Amino acid sequence: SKVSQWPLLSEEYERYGRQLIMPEVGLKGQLHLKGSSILIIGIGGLGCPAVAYLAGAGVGTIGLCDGDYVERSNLHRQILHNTYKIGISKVDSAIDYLKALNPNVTYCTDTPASRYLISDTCVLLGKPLVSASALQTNGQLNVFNFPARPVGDLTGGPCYRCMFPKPPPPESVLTCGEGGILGPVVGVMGVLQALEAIKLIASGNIHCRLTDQGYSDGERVSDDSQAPQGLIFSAYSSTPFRSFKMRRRRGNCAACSSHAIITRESLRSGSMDYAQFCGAISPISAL
Amino acid sequence: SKVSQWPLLSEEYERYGRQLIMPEVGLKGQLHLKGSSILIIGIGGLGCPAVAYLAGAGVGTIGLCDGDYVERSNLHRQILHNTYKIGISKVDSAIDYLKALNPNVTYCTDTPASRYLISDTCVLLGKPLVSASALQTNGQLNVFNFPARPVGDLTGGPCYRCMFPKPPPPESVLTCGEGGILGPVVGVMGVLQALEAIKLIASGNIHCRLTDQGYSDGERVSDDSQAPQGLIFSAYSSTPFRSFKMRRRRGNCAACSSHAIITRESLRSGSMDYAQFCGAISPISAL
Amino acid sequence: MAEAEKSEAQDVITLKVEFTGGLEMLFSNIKEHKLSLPAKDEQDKATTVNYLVDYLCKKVMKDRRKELFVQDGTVRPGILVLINDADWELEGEGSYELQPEDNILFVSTLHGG
Amino acid sequence: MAEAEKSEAQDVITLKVEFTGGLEMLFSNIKEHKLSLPAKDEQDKATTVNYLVDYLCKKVMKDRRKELFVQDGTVRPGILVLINDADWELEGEGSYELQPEDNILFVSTLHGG
Ligand SMILES: [Zn+2]
Ligand SMILES: [Zn+2]
Repeated sequence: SKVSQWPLLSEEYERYGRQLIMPEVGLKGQLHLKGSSILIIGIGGLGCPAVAYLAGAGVGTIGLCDGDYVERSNLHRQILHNTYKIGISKVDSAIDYLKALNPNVTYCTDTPASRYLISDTCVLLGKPLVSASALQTNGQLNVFNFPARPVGDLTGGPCYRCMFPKPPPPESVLTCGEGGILGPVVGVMGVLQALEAIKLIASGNIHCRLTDQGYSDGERVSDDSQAPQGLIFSAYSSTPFRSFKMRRRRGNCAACSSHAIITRESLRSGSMDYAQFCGAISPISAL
Repeated sequence: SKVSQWPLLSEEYERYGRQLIMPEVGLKGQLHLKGSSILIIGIGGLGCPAVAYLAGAGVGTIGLCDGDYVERSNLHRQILHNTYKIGISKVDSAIDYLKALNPNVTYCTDTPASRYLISDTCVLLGKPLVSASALQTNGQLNVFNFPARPVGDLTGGPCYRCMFPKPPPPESVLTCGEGGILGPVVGVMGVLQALEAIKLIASGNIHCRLTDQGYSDGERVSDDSQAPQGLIFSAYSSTPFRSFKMRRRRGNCAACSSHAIITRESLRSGSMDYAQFCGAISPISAL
Repeated sequence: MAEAEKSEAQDVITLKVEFTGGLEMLFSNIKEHKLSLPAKDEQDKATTVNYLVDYLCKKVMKDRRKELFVQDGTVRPGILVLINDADWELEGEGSYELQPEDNILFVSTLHGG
Repeated sequence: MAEAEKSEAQDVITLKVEFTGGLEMLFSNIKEHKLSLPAKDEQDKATTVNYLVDYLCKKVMKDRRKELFVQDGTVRPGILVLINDADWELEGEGSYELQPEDNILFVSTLHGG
C-alpha cells in the first residue's frame, strides 16, 4: 500500500484541529508532539490531570510510573481513577482511562523514584524536568534543566540539586496524608505541568543535540525574558499566583556542574543511596 | 432503623479525609459542600475539569447543562468525554464519568443559556456566579454577584452586566472553533472555577439570607483585602497570572441596581431577547 | 523601582501599556509597550487615560480596524481597562490622571470555553 | 508606590516580608509582615538579608522550633528565599543589602502531590 502524503491521519486533523490552527502549535508543533515521549512519575493528584491533557494533546509516547493502588481517599483529586478502580494499580487504572481518551498514543509503564534521582537522571540524559508539588492550599512549579545543556555548562538551566543541594530535614516534610490537600489546588499544578511540557515540545526548542560544534538547542533566545521561571501558588492569598526568576546552575552542583560527582556509573552501581540522603522520607511519599 | 450519630457515612470520611483534615474545610466545610448545589453551564473545556473536582470534593447536588454532543475535536481538552462517547450528549457522557468518580453526588440536567441570562438569573435568585472563559492561550476568571446581596444594594458584588453593560460587537468575538484553544489553558481555568466554588461553599460565607435586619451573609469581612478579585491568564506571558481588583456594582446596572429593568417577570415573559441583545453570537458559542 | 527612568522634569510620563486576551493583534502583536507621553495636554491639563486611548489609536495602532478598539469616544464594549491591576472604574475611568510608571492593561474579554 | 511611607531619613528601612508554603505556621500564621529595620547594623554596615533572617528568628518568630527556619547560620535546606520575586542567589544571597520597600518571600518547598 502507498505511503500517505499526509503527515497526520484524518482522524488526527479532526482531533487536534483546535490546537493545530494556533500559531503556537501548528502542524509543525503537532508533529513535535507526536514524535515526543514523556515520562509521568506518579499518577496521583498532579499526574492525573497532567497526563490527561498530554494524552489529549497527542504526545506520541507516554510512560506511566507509579507503584501505588487506587484508594478511596485518592478520588477527591485523582480524577482519572474512580470508585470501581479501588484496589487496582494506578498505572492500570490510568491506562484504561487514557486509551479511551486517545487511542493514538502509546502508553508504557515504569517504577517510581525520588525527586533527586529523577533530577539526576534528567541531567545525565539531557532531558528537561517539569516538576511540581502541592500540599494543603499551596502549589509550586519549576522547569529544571532547561535548556538541557551538558553537565559542566553553566548556561544550562538549573537542576533540582542546584536549587536544593541539601534535602530538607525529614521532620519539616509533610505529606498529603498528614497535611491534607485540596483537590483543585493539586489539579491546577498538574494541568500547568502539562501546559509547560506542551509549550516546550510544540516550540521545537526542546531538542538539545550534541553536534560537532557543541550542543545546539533550537532557536531558543537566551535573553533575560527567557530566563527560567518558577511559579508558586497559594489558593487563599490575595496574590494567588507569583512567578519568580529561578537561579542559575550552581558552580559546584553535585549533578550538573564540572564538579559533578553523580555519573551514569554511580547511578548504575547504586552507590548513591537516595533514601538515606533524604533521611526518613520514603521515595514515594516524597513525590 | 436508628438515625446515625455521624454526620457523614464512613465511606465519606475515607473519601474526603485529605480535605477534611484541613482547617479551610474541616467537618463543617464538608457538610456545607454536601448541603450545597451547583449548576455547571457547559460541559466543555471549562466544565469538564470543574465538575470533576466539584464532584470529587463532595458537592451534594450538581446540575449539568449542555445541549451539545461529543465530537472528536473536543477530546484534546474535554477530558471527561472519550473516543467511545463521540456522538453521545455531553451531559450523558459526563454523568457516566461522574457517577463512577463519586456515586454519593446527585446529578441533574438542564438546558444552556447565554452569559447575560445566566448572570441576570443569578442576581435575581441571589446566587454567586463563578465565571470563566478561555481562548487560544488566554483565560479569565471572575466571581460575580458575591456577596450576593439584593438588587439595589451597592455593597453586593458586581454582576456580569456591571462589568460589561453592553455586549461586544459580534465581529470582535472569536469562538474556540475559530481561534483555537490549548487544552491545558482552558483546563487550568476550569480547575480554578472549581477551587473558587469550593472556597466559597466550604467557608460557609456564601449563605445570604434575608433577615428582619436586612441581609446577612456570614462572617464575611468587607475590608479592602476581601474586595472581589478577577484573574487573567496568559500562557506565553512572562507574568502568566495577574490578579486584579474588580469594580463595584454599577449604580445604573440593568440587573442589580435600584434602576434595574430586568425582573423575574421580564425573564419569565421572555420580553428580554438575549440572542438579539448579543447580536449574531449564538448563546452556545458565546459560552 | 526604576526611579531613575522617571522624567517628570522634562514634562514626560513613561508608562507600561499592555494588551492581552487577543487585543495585542491590533497592536502589531506586541503585548508590552513602553510609552512616553507628555505630562500635560494642549489645554495644560494633566494627561488622562482618555488621552492615552486617543494616543494609542492615532500613534501606536497600525491596524485600520479602529472600531475594534474604540467606539463612541471610549474603549469599545468588551474591553476591560486595568490601572495598576485595578478596574479603571475604581480609579475614575477615562478621567484618571496618569502617574509616572503607571501600568495600564487593556484586556479583550474572551467568550470561549 | 507608597513613597510617603519610605523613611530613610530616620535610618529605618520598611520591608514587606512574606511566608508561604506552610512556613507561615512558624510565624503566628501571618503570611504578610510589614517590618521596619535599621538601615545600618551595629558595625555601621548596610543591613542585609542575613540580618533580616537573624532579626526574624529573634524578634518575630514565636515558635520555639527555630531549627525549622534556620540551620548552620542560614535558612534551612528546603526554604527558597525570593528577593523581589527573584531567587536570592541572583541578588547575592544573604549578603544582599536591603533596599526600602523590598519584598522578601520565604517559601517552604512542598513535597506532596
Ligand atoms: Zn545542578
Ligand atoms: Zn450589575
